[in-house]
Amino acid sequence: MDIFLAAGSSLFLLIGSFLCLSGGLGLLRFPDFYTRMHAVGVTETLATAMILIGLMLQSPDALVLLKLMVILIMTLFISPTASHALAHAALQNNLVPKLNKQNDNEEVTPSNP
Amino acid sequence: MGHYNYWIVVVLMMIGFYIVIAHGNLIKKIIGLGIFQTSVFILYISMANVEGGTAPILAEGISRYSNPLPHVLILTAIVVGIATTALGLALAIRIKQAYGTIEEEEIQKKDNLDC
Amino acid sequence: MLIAAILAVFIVMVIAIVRGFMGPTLYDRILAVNMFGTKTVLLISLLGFMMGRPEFLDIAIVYALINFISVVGVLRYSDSSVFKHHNKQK
Amino acid sequence: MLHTFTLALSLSVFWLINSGHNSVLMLSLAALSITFVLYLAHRMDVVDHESQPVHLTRKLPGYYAWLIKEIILSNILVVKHIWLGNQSISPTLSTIKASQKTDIGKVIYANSITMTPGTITIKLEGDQFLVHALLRESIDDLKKGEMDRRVTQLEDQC
Amino acid sequence: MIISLESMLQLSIILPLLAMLAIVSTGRNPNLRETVSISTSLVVIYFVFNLYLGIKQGENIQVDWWELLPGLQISFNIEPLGMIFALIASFLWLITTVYSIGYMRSHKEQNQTRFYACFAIAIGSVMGIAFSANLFTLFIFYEVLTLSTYPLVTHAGTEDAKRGGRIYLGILLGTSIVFFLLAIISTWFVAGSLDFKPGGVFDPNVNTTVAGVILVLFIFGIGKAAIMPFHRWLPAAMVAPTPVSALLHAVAVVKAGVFTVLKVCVFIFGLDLLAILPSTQFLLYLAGASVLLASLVAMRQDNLKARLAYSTVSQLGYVTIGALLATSAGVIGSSMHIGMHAFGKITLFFCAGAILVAAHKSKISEMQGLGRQMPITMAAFFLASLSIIGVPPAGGTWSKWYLLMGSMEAEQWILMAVLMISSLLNIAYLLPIPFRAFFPARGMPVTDTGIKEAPLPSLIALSITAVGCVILFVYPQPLYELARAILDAPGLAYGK
Amino acid sequence: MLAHLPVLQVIVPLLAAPLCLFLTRSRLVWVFALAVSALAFLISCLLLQQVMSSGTIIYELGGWEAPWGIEYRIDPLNALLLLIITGISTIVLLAAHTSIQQEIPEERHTFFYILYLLSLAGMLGIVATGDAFNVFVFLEISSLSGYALIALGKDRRALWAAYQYLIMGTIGATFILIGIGLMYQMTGTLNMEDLSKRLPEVEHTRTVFTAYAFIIVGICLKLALFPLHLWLPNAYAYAPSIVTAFFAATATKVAIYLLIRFTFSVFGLTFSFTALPLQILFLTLGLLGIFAASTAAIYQKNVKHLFAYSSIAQIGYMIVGFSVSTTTGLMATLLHLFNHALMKSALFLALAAVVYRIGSVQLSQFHGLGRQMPFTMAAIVIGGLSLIGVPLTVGFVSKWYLIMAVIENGWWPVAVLILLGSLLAVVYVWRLVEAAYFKPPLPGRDTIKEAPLSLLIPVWILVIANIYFGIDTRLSVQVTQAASMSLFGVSP
Ligand code: NA
Ligand code: NA
Repeated sequence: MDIFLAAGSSLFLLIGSFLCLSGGLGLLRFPDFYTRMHAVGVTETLATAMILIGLMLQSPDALVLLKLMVILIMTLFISPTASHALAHAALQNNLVPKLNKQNDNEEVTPSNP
Repeated sequence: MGHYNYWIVVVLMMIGFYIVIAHGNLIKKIIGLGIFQTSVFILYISMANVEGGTAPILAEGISRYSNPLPHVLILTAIVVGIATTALGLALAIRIKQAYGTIEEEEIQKKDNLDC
Repeated sequence: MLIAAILAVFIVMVIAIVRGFMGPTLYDRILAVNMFGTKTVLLISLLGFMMGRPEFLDIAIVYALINFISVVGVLRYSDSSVFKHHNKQK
Repeated sequence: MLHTFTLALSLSVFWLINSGHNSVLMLSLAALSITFVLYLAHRMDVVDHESQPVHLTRKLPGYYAWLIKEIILSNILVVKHIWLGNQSISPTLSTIKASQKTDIGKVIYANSITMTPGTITIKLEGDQFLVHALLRESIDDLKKGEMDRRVTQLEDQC
Repeated sequence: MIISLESMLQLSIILPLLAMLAIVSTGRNPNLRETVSISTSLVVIYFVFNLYLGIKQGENIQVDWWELLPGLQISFNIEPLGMIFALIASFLWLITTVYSIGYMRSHKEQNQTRFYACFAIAIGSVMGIAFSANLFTLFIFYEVLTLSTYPLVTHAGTEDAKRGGRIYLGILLGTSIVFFLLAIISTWFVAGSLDFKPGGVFDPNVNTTVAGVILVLFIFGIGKAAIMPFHRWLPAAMVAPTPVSALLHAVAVVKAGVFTVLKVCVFIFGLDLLAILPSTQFLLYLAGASVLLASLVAMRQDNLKARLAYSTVSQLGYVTIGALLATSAGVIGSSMHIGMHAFGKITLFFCAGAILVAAHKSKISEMQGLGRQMPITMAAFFLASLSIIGVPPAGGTWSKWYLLMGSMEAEQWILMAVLMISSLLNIAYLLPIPFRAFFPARGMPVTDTGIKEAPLPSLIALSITAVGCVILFVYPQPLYELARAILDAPGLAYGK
Repeated sequence: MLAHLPVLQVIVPLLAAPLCLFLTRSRLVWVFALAVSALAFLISCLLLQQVMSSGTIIYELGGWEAPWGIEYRIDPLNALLLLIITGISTIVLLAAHTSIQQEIPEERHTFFYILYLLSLAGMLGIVATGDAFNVFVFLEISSLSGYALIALGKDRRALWAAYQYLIMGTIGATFILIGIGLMYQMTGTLNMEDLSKRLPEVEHTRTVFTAYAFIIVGICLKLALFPLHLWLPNAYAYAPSIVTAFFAATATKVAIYLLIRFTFSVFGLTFSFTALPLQILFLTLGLLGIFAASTAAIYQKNVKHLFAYSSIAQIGYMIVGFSVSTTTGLMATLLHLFNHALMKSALFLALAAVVYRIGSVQLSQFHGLGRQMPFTMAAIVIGGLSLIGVPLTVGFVSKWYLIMAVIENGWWPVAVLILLGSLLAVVYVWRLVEAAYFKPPLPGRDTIKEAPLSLLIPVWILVIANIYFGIDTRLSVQVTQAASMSLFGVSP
């Protein structure tokens, strides 16, 4: 049983690490603020979840498990709030997103507050 | 490199101090102040380290801990630091409302006009 | 595998700092700083497990809470013109 | 009263998880602090169905399961495009109509959009959501309205 | 009602201060206000006279109020020198009050209540100075005197008056805080006591350099003695109304200055120590220079009050010289000169005021021929001038004689010459005024301008002081006896 | 109960502060705060009496023995400071209700009293505690509430002044924190008594020297020692008048206390004065402070500014006394600390009365006030005379001892300089007197009346204290002498 837990934990941690690094890459290479937010979203949802689940599989007792779950839930609750507010503030202050040129004509352009 | 912790402390302290002195923006000054304070927290915490000791949280099977007292002290100091930052930011906002700016030079200019 | 995860999180944190320096807008910096904070929570948790001190999770929770409060704190004023000023400077 | 109870319960659980102690002194301190928080919450007038959406409890797990699936899929999609590079993405800004009636329903919908990587709700005005997406297809998916329907269904339960 | 001498001593200080309150509260009714002034001064004279009789009978009158710091007491004691000062001051306060009533009313001055109130405080502090048993007590009253006379100097309220007031206050407070206080603290530090003691408080083997420096600090610090170069306040204070000038130049302020110098020389240093201090000689020459220079400056003044002011600077130099000579004749001469000069100079100022009130003239060049219209005033002026110069039949003769004796005794030939030359200069700047008044230069049109003598109270006042000058010549005995008793143990052995 | 006085001294105002929240009406809060402050004053009186009769009081917080627990330690120096702080606080509070009605909006009154009590508790804590880290905590409690109090000022410049003070104050406090940390590192203790025993063993190390330097610089910032005084004038000038009166009399005094405590008790006299060239440094800075600040005071147009600069100058006097480092010198410093608290609280409280009536403290607005507000202006004049050091006021007593101390050391030129400094005080005080008494009232000012009794009574209590303690010096001299001697380890 232990060996399965350890293997599962490693797998989750590995996936989490990969997602995390991917998000980091996106943060570096995406063209503007709004697109970078999506990359960060990766690191804050699935990547975090994978790493924390990996740890949960290693947890020595129930309390630790519960704590890890608390952290996970908190992260999942906080990050969309933060992302939304940040994006809102950015748009509010006239930070114009770089949009796909093909779609420009048919899409809504942000109205100034 | 034997005392690398001190070097970190000193560098952070200098950075913080420099920001406080050199920047005219009130928010940046507060950030500088935060860095300055944090450097001292690091000083205390690194000083509490005991060779081979782990974090001073009581647990079974562990006999060697870092000195807990500085940690406790710094917890207090952090609270104080947060209170300072909060008050500083609140003041900055009130200043912004009253002066219309948070740049030191402009505030001083407006004060001189008042006189 | 723990070490690999720690490394990955650490690298992402470095990337966050890089993005924080590069900007170019204020929002990029806030985004980077915020991400740095959430990754710190992960890092603390991972380090706790690596050092055999799952008690560190308490710290991680506190850190997550502080993160949340600071985000709310910053956003509380995100509408105020404090930010506008910076935007213009860019 | 129900809301007070659920709040007390969740606070107690949170306290127990964090503390791990169960001596009489500690527990009475816990009771004291929870009572104090409840008092404050009442004073601030935040104990209501908005902060404690207990009425959604029955249907919520099913929705969460679906949402987790969506999150996993969208994560994979975004990661794929991160590695494919900037040529592969098509950032889009678009307005989406929400069919929820209550505030809490709209918030759940907006947050669900934001939680799935690749899309972010930027602004809520009435039933119009301004959404930024990494890919054009994500917007199209949203416009198909499956998520909207599920959230509205959630809302209908009460 | 029997009042003990101790109580009289305290009352003579406290009464004027209480009178100040009464004056302020009766300010609305000028007649009542001035009745308060005059009756208080009468009571004070009564007390002082009784005290005089007391010490004549050999009573030792000592009052201790309280100890401010360990060894630093506020206490009072009467010895002959203080008695001289108290007698002169209390008597001349009465006269000046009478004179002021005539002067102030006919001039329709503003703020008369403030004037009389400050006047009362000034006299109270003069009494305090006269009866101080130690330097500390004296210093307190010295400062009170400065502060209470400031509103008098700036009485007119004009910019000129304020400028004069600033110089007055600046120099007096400045010298007293920087030098006088330092000298007092140094004395306390070196000698361990501030009490006025016959023979001085310093150890006979004290380091003469240190004691010499302290003496210099004292002489510079007692700005009210107006030794050059700290004399500027006196001419600056000329802007004050004439009764104030009388008070400043004859009664209260300058006399408090030279009195303090004498007290310090005799009772802090002691004549024996004083004679061997290296700085005494330097200070003597400084005082001599002050005497001569001030006389020379006085000659060039056309404004009568300015001329009198510089004359005062010069005469104060005489007193200082007498004290520094460190001989018994010098001390006798200088303490008598306090009284003689007081009577002479107050008369001269009263005359100047009378001329200003009656003839609206302040320039000497305009006073030719005035003797016809104001014969009493000009006669008084003449008598007082004689007293200042030091020739019979005026009291100044005696004091100047003893001063000359003192300088001879000390073999200070140069100073002796200075004193004599200065007396000649006195003649040159004082006598021509009454002379030209009665015998105007040829070519001066003598027209009847309708000028009459000054109001009666003023006229009475100046006549009394002028007669006083003569009486002091004829009957100097009481003053002389007091002066002689100074060098004996104070309060004791007097009259034996 | 009596045995718990040391801790009650701090706890009472500290706990009372949040209780203010439950009192709804401004007047009620005021009465409560006043009662608390008066109780604190009573406690400090009892403590002083206890210390003077039976020596140092040691109180172990929660029964934990030092150096493990926190120890409260009251010796004559502490008792004197506690007495000054609580006494001034009480009298100033007496006037608070009337004064803040004009200067602070009604809805912030409760807030004001909470901050006031917190600040009071902080200062009392700094003085009462025997634990170095506790000093830092209480320092921050009093400072933080202080910044907020200053920011309550009417003028928008109050905000800017509070901000600047916050920056400087925090840097100072952090410096102190660094010093305390380094001391702890070298000795493993935070108890000041313990520190003083263990520091000599390691006093040759660079770390101890660094600790000392940080602490001194930190304290000097809080102290507003020239040239680190830049935060003070505006903070004093734009704070609500009551706050100025309270702080001018107490805040810098507490910093002086810390300076004395750390140099004399913790580090020890020999180390302190050899590690840094403290004597020449403080003598120079003290004298420079006296002259620079007094000269600046002469040119001020705002009377609060004027007295603020005068405060910086007076700090110079205290520092000169400190630099003499003899029992007399220290006694002079302590005496001046006591006396200056009386002077400045009287002066600033009188200014509060002026603000109450004419809403301004510009010198040009003082014309003719001597007639219109005779009792207020008389109070200012007497306070000014005390500042100059005229005999029969407290100012004379401290200057006397200061000059004695300087002369004892043979520093004659310094004595002359100190006296010359007093002359500058004459000039700035006299500018005020001239304006109030020798200038005609401004047009349209005929209706100005004397300040209400609720302001005049506290002002005159302080003025009479200025005279009373200038005449009856037994209390102040005895206590400061005992304090100074115990600091030098001389038995009285
Ligand atoms: Na999304
Ligand atoms: Na998202």
